[in-house]
Amino acid sequence: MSAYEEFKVLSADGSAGDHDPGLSDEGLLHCYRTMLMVRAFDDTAMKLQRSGRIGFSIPNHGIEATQVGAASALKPSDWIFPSYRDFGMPIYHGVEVVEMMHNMFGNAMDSAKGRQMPVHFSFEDPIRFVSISSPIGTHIPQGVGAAHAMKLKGEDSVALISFGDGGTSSLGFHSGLNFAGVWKSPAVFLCQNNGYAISMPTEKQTASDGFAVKGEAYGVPGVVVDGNDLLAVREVTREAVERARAGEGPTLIEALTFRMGGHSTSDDPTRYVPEALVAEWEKKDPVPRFEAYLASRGLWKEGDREVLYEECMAEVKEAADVAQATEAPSLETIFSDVYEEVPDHIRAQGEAAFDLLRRKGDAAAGDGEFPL
Amino acid sequence: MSAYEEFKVLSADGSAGDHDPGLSDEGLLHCYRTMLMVRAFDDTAMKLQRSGRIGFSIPNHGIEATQVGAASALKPSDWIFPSYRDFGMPIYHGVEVVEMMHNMFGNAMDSAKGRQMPVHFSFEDPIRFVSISSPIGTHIPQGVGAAHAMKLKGEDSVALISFGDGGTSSLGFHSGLNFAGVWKSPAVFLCQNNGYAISMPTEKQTASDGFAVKGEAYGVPGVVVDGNDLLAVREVTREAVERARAGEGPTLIEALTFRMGGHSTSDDPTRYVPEALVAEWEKKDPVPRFEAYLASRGLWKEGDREVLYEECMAEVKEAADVAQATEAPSLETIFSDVYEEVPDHIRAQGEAAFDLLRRKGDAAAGDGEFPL
Amino acid sequence: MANLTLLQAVNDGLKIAMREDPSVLVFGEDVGPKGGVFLATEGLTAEFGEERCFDTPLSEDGIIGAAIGMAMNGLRPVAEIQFQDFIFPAFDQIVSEAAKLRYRSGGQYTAPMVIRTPYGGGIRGGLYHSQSGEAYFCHTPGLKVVIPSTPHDAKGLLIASIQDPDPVLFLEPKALYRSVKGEVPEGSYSVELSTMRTAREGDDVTVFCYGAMVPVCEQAAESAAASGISVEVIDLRTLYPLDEEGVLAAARKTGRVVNVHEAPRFCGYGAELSAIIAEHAIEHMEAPIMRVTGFDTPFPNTLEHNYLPDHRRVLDAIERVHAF
Amino acid sequence: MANLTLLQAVNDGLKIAMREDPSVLVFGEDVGPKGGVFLATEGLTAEFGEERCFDTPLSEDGIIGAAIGMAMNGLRPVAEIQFQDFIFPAFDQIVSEAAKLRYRSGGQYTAPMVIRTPYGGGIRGGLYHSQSGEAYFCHTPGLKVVIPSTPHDAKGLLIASIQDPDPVLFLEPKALYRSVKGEVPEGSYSVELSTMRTAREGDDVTVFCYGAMVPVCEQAAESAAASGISVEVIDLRTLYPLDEEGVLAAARKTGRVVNVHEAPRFCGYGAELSAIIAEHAIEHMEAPIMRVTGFDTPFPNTLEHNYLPDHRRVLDAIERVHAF
Ligand SMILES: Cc1ncc(C[n+]2csc(CCOP(=O)(O)OP(=O)(O)O)c2C)c(N)n1
Ligand SMILES: Cc1ncc(C[n+]2csc(CCOP(=O)(O)OP(=O)(O)O)c2C)c(N)n1
Ligand SMILES: [Mg+2]
Ligand SMILES: [Mg+2]
Repeated sequence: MSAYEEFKVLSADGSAGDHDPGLSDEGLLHCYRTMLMVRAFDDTAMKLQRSGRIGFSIPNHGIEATQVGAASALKPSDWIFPSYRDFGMPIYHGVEVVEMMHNMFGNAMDSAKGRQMPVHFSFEDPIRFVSISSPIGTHIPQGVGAAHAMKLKGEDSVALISFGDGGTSSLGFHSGLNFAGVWKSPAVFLCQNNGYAISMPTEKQTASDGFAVKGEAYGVPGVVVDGNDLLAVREVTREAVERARAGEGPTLIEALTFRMGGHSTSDDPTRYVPEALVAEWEKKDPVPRFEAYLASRGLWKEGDREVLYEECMAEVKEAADVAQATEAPSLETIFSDVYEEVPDHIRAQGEAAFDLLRRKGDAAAGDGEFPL
Repeated sequence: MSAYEEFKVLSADGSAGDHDPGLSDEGLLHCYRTMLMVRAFDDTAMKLQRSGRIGFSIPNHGIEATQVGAASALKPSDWIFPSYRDFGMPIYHGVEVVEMMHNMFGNAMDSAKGRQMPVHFSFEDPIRFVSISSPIGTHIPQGVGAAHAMKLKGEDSVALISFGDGGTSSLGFHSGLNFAGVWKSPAVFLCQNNGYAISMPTEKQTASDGFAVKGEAYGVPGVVVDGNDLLAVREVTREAVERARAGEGPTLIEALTFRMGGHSTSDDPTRYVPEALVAEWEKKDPVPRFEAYLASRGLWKEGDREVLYEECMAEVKEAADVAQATEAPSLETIFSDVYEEVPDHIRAQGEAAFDLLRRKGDAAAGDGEFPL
Repeated sequence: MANLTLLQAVNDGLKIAMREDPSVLVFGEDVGPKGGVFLATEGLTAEFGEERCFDTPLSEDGIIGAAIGMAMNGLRPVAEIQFQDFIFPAFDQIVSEAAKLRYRSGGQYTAPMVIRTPYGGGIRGGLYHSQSGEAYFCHTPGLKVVIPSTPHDAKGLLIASIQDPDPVLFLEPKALYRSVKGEVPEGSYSVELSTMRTAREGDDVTVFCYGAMVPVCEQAAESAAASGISVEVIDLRTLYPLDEEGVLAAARKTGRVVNVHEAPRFCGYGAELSAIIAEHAIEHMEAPIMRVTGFDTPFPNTLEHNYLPDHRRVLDAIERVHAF
Repeated sequence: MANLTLLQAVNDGLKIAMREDPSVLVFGEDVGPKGGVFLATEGLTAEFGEERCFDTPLSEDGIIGAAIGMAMNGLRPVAEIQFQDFIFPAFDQIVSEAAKLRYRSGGQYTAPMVIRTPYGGGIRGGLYHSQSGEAYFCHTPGLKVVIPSTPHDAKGLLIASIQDPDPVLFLEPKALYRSVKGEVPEGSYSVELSTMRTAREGDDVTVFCYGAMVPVCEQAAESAAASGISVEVIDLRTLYPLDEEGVLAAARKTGRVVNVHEAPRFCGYGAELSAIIAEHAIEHMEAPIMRVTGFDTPFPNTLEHNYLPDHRRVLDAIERVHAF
């Protein structure tokens, strides 16, 4: 048994006792709508991939409450150092889904200029959602560095650094938490324990008793929360954010949730996830759980979900159409942004590429299939 | 206060209660002699460096009991993955000091063929003391791999993996302990907390409550021991070794000790170590403490130390003279052992070097001074 | 003989090596029950058990570090890095440790092991699932670097690498995993390391290449032949240690050389080929030694087909050196 | 003007940069109260306080990762890696992150930062305190790689690097730390990146070099002059991005080229110089393009003077290309 008790707010019937979520009705409904939007985005992305319109996506089903609950504890001046599975965070903070779709299609409007794979978002506005990197864990010490800068500059901001259970084995986890502990950085570490790292169940990942305990190795207090309980995640994140803002240092949050789909569109989870486990977690779906709570506050009734989901779907589909209709990035984007100024040798390579294009026509796009 | 109580056997007056060290009188005296030999080797190496006969050494003063106590718990079929400060381990197991001196002089008889800096020993016999590498922590997962191989091959051996307080921040510590935890490897991790990593006191190294607790992040039990108490270190190491041999998995031992000298011959510790701290630890010198115990068993009397130290000194000085008189490695040693067989391009480079030597004479040895 | 994809040939090579030598182990992220993200290790856990083919935690440093320790202690580890782009957390273990262990211990300790990893572009993987890092490793004495381009060589070189007494980085061109098929002998055989293969004979221009660039260069050679230029295509197969005499002989044969790779140009592998030739055969050169490579930028996603050298670009260089 | 060692010039450059810009921070292992193992950061904590010059835990990954985050958030970190040999745990942060952040975020996030680290041989440091890893980083688009060889340039290039909007790896030739002295202007000045310096003019042979090889090549040039060979010595100063036009002009001037560095030859930096010349100026070459480099082995200890290129070896190559 873990020494860390799982923090929960919502009971199965949706009651939250006298818990004050610190959100208006509008705020609660925004959380709800964000979860449905994530689901709509996710469902659409899967279909777009299956039909060959985009190359890749990452399922989000089942983990929406963790993302939205955590994001809801942040101010726009805070920074998010996200994982690739954190669709809900930018949506919560007001990034337009069409911006995200531009990334999924890697088109000329994509903030990453079509350089990254789908789901590798980067946003500056309305919140810093730092450019996602594929290598696992590298963003953890970076988030600590950004947080340390906040402290040195006297900013009232925090860095939320999000990663998976597998991410705790990375080098960045070790150095990031250690530095944050020594520096008492205004950082909040969110470990989304969703049961698997691709095909690896957590017991193959580490022999520790859960992930929150790993904070003790760095003098960083740990807390375990029910990741499918939006209000509980929001609450522990708020407390961690408050501690951070008050100069009391970092916190490691372990959110217990479950990846209901495969690792990605390229993965077949039936090869390694027991059916019974999926069935068990299906019962803990964060959306109906939050609905019960909303209903208990008179904010939700049977049928609302379908209506809202349809609205979200309409928006997402429209965004997908817009993104698909948007042209590909220009050839020039291969050569820019390597440095602030384009050095001579890169300029020469770009010119040679344009020259070849003029003389021999365009290169043929390949149709490589992404396996992961 | 740490949750880990510091394990001790020897009281200040040398009594050990009813503790059974599991060693004959001869065995106890071997431990004692090894500590004095380390001290003689250390003192000699410092003088050799100061007088310019060798380029570099690493002080061992103050930490002898940790090394010897731990080494004494091993069988010759076990493997040691050492740190550069572990002079006592090979000496305990019967490596001749002249072998070690060959390394300090980097001569033709050095097992590393003069390729490594001083104190970077490598021995196969009478115990596997694996070639020391300068990069901190890289040997930790290697030791775990070797231990895993022991398990897979059904060997009754363990790997003792030794590193410093600073070493716990390395990547190898994180991956090594994590793998060992998951694999239940027959590995014993010995963290020699000697107060400093070069100039960095432990509180700048980590905010955790000591180092033993770091094991919890990996499901590896931790234990804290008085590192200046030879019998205590021997006892906890024996227990850890027994657990490992019994298939019960790894242990993390934190030995509390103190580096009485500088980090190396190039370091001036007075820049950063408070005098009072040195004075405090001087009182805990492991040698007189063990002498009091030996005396309580009638194995030691006033004056023995001087006699024995002189014997050791004579042996070490003789070894230094032999090593200094031994020729330098041949030019050929630059080109061999990169691969099992010398590839053509390296052979060609070697031939060109010999050719140049014939035509233009020998290169002039530089006199670079090592700063660290 | 069986007609296999390159991926199947790798899988077959692993199985043969494991059957032949009980000390051969396979491990890495998701290589066990899932069979690896590309399915290169499919069926190994089933046939050899969890003790000989197993998953590891998400730490490349741990994977390679542990492999070194196992190799020191008598096993023959074959470690998988899921994508070559993710090898960098293990860079220290590879460059500082595996490559230098034999040397620094005067031969007392050695690390005979294989690191298998898919590399290169062609699957729309963007910056982090497309890189070609061979030059980093070829600048590291103590390592061997092997890249097959055919199913036959994939199996034979892999078996040779596993039997080799030194650490071998075995880079698998993921673009070719399923796109090439070829005859592969049953059972065990090996292709000697540090030998190159003449993929196509020719007299006018020599093209040096490896991995997924081999079929690209063959296609360019085919087009060149149509306009009367006879191109020799050399598949280097082992990049390090390189058969330098073989390279020089092939360069001298035509006096016109094009070096092709996916990795960025600057300090890329092609530079070494050019330099060897410019040092030892410059007097035989009748044209500039040209390079066709990835651009000196990170690897893009949507426009990867413009980033990767294709037969148009290779052909253009062939025509230039021919016309010089 | 003051007459300073290269080490003092580095120290002075750091102080000037910190005085000029309050967002400049210095950190790394032992750089605080101890002043760094070479004393390059001596006095910084005293003058600027612990907030601006501080020690970090023993993790290069953490040092560089944190530096990237600070740089993203408006600071100008100058991170020290104690020896370049210990940069490899941070290789992933440097190569995958610092180098690619601007590109992958479409310019939204950037990492203007400097990584300072002593490199090269000459202090009897053996395998792990002597390496020259510049080629690894010069093969990494998005990084800049700078190496001074004089006190004047050390300070001016360091200030320019700190002001640069992109990540710069600043490699300090530790063999020259205390062995060279020179006039260094007081106050702030910068030496423009990607410009090279003619260390010695000459007409017969061009030698390209950098770092601690510059005085070695100057000495060889001096000896060559005695036997009537006029040698031009080019100190490249910025290795990446390189002033390729400058290199080509200098190569064409004499038609005889020797490239010198300490790092191993294979896939070393000299290969790129040879390749650039062989691609764009081969018709001007009157001799093989030669390389004088460290051997393709790890770095030994006792025999480091035989491993490192010295004036004898450089002179021998000069004589060979001259006699060709
Ligand atoms: C350094 C590195 N190694 C391997 C991978 C391949 N990989 C991508 S995601 C993943 C699993 C991550 O699991 P977890 O951290 O639990 O996050 P989740 O996918 O469950 O959200 C792996 C191994 C990678 N991206 N980076
Ligand atoms: C990866 C790496 N970074 C930095 C260094 C330089 N260095 C050598 S010893 C040392 C301190 C080690 O401290 P600790 O682990 O406590 O061992 P101790 O010297 O106290 O025995 C450092 C930073 C190194 N050798 N390797
Ligand atoms: Mg997970
Ligand atoms: Mg220490």
